[in-house]
Amino acid sequence: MPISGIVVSCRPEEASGVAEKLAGNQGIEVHGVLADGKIVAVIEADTIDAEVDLVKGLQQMEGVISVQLAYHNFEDAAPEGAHPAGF
Amino acid sequence: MPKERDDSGISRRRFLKGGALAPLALALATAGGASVYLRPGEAHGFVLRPPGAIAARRFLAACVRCGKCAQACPYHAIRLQDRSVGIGTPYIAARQIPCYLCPDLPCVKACPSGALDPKTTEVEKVRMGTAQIVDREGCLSIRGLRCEVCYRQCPLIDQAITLEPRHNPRTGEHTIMEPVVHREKCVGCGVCENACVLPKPVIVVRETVEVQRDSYDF
Amino acid sequence: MTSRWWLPRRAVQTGTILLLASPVAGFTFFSGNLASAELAGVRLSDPLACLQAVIGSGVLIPSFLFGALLVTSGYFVFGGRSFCGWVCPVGFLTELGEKFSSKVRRGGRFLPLATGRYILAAVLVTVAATGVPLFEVLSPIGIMGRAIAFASLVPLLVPAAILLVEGVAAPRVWCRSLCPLGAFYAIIARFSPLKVGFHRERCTGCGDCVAVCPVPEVLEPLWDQGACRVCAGECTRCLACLDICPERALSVGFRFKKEPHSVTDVGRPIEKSAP
Amino acid sequence: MGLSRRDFIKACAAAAAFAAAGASVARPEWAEAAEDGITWGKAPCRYCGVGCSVLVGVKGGRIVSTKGDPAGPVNKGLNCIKGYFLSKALYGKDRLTTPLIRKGNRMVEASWDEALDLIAAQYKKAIAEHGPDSVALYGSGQWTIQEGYVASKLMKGGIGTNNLEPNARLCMASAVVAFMNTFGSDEPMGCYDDLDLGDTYVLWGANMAEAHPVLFSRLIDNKLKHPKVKLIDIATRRTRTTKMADEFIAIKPHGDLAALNAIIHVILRDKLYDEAFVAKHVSFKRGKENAPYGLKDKEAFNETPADVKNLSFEEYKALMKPYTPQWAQKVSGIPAAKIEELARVYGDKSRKVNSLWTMGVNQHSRGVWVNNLIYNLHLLTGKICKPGENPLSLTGQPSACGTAREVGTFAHRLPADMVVMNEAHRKKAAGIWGVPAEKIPAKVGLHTVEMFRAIDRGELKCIWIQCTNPFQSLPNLNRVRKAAQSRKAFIVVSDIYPTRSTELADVVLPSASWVEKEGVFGNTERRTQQWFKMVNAPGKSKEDVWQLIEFAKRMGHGALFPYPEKGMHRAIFEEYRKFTLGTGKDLAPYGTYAKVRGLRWPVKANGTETRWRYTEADDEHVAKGEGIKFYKAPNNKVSVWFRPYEPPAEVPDRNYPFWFCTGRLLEHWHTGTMTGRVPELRRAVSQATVELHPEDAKRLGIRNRDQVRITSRRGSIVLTAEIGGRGTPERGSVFTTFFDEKKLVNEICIDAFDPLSKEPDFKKCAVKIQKA
Repeated sequence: MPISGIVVSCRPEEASGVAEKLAGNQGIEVHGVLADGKIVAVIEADTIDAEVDLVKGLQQMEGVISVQLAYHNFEDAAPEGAHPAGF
Repeated sequence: MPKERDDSGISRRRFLKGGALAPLALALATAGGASVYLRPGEAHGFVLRPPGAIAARRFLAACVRCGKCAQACPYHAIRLQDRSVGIGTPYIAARQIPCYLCPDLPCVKACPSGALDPKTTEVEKVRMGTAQIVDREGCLSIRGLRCEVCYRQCPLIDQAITLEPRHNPRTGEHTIMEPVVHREKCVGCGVCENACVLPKPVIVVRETVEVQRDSYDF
Repeated sequence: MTSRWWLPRRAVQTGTILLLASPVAGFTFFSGNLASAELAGVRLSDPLACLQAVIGSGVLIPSFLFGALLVTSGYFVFGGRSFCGWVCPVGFLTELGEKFSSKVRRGGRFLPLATGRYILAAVLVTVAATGVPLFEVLSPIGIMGRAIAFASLVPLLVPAAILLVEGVAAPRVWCRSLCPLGAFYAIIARFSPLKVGFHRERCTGCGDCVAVCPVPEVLEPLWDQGACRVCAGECTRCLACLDICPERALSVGFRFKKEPHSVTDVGRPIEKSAP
Repeated sequence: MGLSRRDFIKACAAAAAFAAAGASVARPEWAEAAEDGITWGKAPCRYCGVGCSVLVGVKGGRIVSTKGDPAGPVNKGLNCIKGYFLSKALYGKDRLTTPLIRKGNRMVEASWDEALDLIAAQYKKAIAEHGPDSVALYGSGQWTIQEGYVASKLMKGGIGTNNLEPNARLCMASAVVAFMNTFGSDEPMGCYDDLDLGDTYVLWGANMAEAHPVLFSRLIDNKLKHPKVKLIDIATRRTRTTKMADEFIAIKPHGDLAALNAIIHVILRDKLYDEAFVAKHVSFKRGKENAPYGLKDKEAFNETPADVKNLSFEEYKALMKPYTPQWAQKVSGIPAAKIEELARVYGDKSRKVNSLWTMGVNQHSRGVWVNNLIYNLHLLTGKICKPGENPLSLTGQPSACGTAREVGTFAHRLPADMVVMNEAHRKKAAGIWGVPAEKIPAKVGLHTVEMFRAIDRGELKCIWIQCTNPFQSLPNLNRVRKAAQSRKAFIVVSDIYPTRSTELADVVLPSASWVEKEGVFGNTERRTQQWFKMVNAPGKSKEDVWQLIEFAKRMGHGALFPYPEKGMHRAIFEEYRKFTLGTGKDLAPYGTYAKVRGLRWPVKANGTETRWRYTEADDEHVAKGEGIKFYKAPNNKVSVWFRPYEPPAEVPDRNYPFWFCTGRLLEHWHTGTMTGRVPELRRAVSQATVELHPEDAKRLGIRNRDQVRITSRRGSIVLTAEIGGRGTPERGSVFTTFFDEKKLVNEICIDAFDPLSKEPDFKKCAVKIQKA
């Protein structure tokens, strides 16, 4: 299940409004709104395609300047770099 | 001259007994032998032969299994198969000890029968096999980690294996340095397979690829 | 006083094993095994292995052929199957095996000696047809050689099977009747100059020589046809008969007179004496 | 904290997003997410100075997994291959688990009390008979900040000797001195962000591709994204870095001193300098010249303020006149036209130029001078203290910056840029430590090379070595090892595995490593990173801080360390932090570091980090409107030093015709104590090899993988030849790595050192090469 960390850039004065709208969407968790108009959020979708659609949707949203992907996880199995240690 | 020897000729009874038992024994021996020898094994798949080995089928015939190539190898990289039709023939278990491509190819020089082609004199022209990255998802370098051990250990670094850098979209600010094998240069020595740090090497030597195809895609 | 040929023979047999093992100990004067070797810079090859490799692969290396011819001529001089009696580690092994098996008597006659020839023919036909060097694949001689030089122990199952079959059912069947290499050398041996001679005038007819001979058939003409030397290719020149004979009625050498037909009782040609 | 795997990924995603948004907010529970009973904690990587963050998975009291921390700002979830196998470095079969005491030729197991009592008795005896300067403590840039701080307080404030050195003396002491004499404050003004923002990178003797793997990957990404970005590799050896560089410029060993002067010559000649910047920020100086190489014992050379002559810009220009590119071509091997070109690269106002260097410049018998000259380039052209254009000295140890430099575990230093020679500094330190000011001696202690020479001379009676392996890593190793073998001093070694140093010790103490203890590291870019203890150390192993404090108690200095058992690391750090506040090296409270993936000091009043120092854009210590202000330098003016060319200590000749250079490789780290225990890394690279130029090899009849004997005036060693492999030295020079404990390559190295920084030159000496 893809999980991504995103940074949504907005004009500072519109940030809180956008954040509220974002939080209303299913699969989006808003983690914080920064003073310079950046919203930190985590999105979750069933497939990568669905996730891409979600991000595209956000980009079309009023007040949103850009959406930047900061972290992307698309694996469910062993975490990156994980290995049994010590033997 | 005494005549009372009983083993001077073959008695009828003995002959019959022998005639009945012998095929039985032979059949038993064959069955036993076959179970040991003709097990489907390495001989049926790709076997990494020493440098200069002629085509697989002819090699099996031409090799007299004398082991001189193995004795000539300074790294003890050449071992002898101990089962199936390839019994006694030399091979290289690259994961244990790869071929380090001695410039004077002592193994080829040692071969009496031409199973290792005596015309092989340049290590760069050796074609034991071709390295392949068999598990792209598993390869640490392709996952963006700075590993590339196979590349740096390759005796034909920057020729047989090169690094192809590309942007790592997952972190957004690092480079994926992907090792790419070039079939026209790879001699198949197995040093990469030996060096791979993963429990199951993701780069292994397979049959020599004569035709160059590009399976390398982003 | 009888002769003591067993001593040099055991020495040569042991020496062969030591030679095969010498690379393990780090010596460099010898490499390879009985299929092909290099001794003090001289390349030697088993002629049958060479034949199979050449037929099977179509690859011919002159030095390889030369090494095979060298070995062939050597065994021609000393009597081809002297390889079996003096050099072959399998021969050595089965001889030792006999010592531990009270049931087995020397010279058990299980299959006719001639079987080896047919096996040899079969091997060569298979090699030509399939390219699989059949005898090199199965050869217990190669297996033992590699076991000594490379400690590849799993294939030792084959010589072990031979020992088992011989010990339980068919004494000496491998060396006498089955080994194609033995059969190959037997063909050369027929014409070789070194032979065991028989001095009828000294023979008391005790039969010890026949009892000790691993291939008693070869001595039969001496009894049956009054021959004065052992002509059959199957004689391994083990010289056990010389050692055992209390009257020194047997000897070994290069020059024996041709068969004195006059002394033969029946006058049958000697050639047919070999089975 | 019961986080599910999914929550954990989400936490990572959010943390990464925060980092990308430029905010260093992180919730503590993200560091601990539970999955299959695995508890995850954050820690910086144990190896090089890059300072990657890793997540450490612990289950059943054992580390079961490590992985790059996606929230780590340096590495964003990536690692190099050493970092990937980090946990295995702790679980080698031969971990030391109990104290050992030498009985004749045998090492006998002992209790901690026996061992520590013995050490204290030996130290007391030596101090009573020969004074406090007859004992020493030799530490490490791999010490945690707490360990370094306790060591400094114990030696300088307790025992009363400055005989305290870190192995960082062998690593970046030259950079330290140059930072101090140029800027008045140690450590860089820039940070790793410059690697993303600049467009021109000049590498001076640095094989970043192997020595700073993840950072190099970041630099190359900048190059991939922006076609304008240019990477120029100036080196004596073609490396993996060369392969990815746009341009390789071969330079003769020691030629950097000439080439840099010639570049400055052209910049001055062609007026490529930034006149306004120079007028506002720069003062010109000439130091003491004709410096020795430290080859004789006790050879003293110091550049006191009395030795320094102030110059006018015109005088400086006149002094630089003779350093023409034509002259430099002869000395450095760089064509004159190329030198002119480099000058124009530095002088190009449209280019954001960064200089990067590491051991090629620092391990240099004129290392400080070369550092100075690189700063000169940036100071004359004004390419400094701006995002994307800075000089950056890369470090090699996880806390060379944090422990060796910031805490000041050198023989002449005190915490936060202070020095023992300065009375005010001593007073401040003594005040914080609660000891009388006279307690801290003003006399500079023995620097590393002299420290071990003093063992040979019989002057140093006791030495305690922690967290490093000097009997493999010191230059002219034969002398040092022979001295130790003849038991001229009482040697204590604390380590986690048997090493070439423990074999010479009288007492071997088992240490806790990395996440077996709590600690703080400081990396190249001033980033201070904290981690908690996650697993117990095996057997009776104890962390170095505990060892030092227990020893201090037995020495009668227990009162100096009144830390509570619980929260000891916090208490030590908070005490140390007092040194930093208000100095421009301000650290955040300990609790902050526990939450974040490190912060770059000076940490601002609002708790955020500083990426670029000395600039009003980012540094709180510079008022708005001041632009750039070098507030730590005298009169706020940084120094441009005139540093002439002087030849190296040993030059190839008829008998020893080759240059010899040592270095690092990606798969192993330092002396291989840790990476040598990782089977995968041993499989990848099992032994040290010697690299030769193909033409040299051909001439000598040496083929790839032949055995080659290398002989210098100091020692001889046989290595396997590597020709046309990962690195190719220039004609007339050979290169090898020093990680292999079976091959003590440092027996070859000369113990010449920089007279100012006392850092030995591991990169140049004369050898002969024979086929073995």
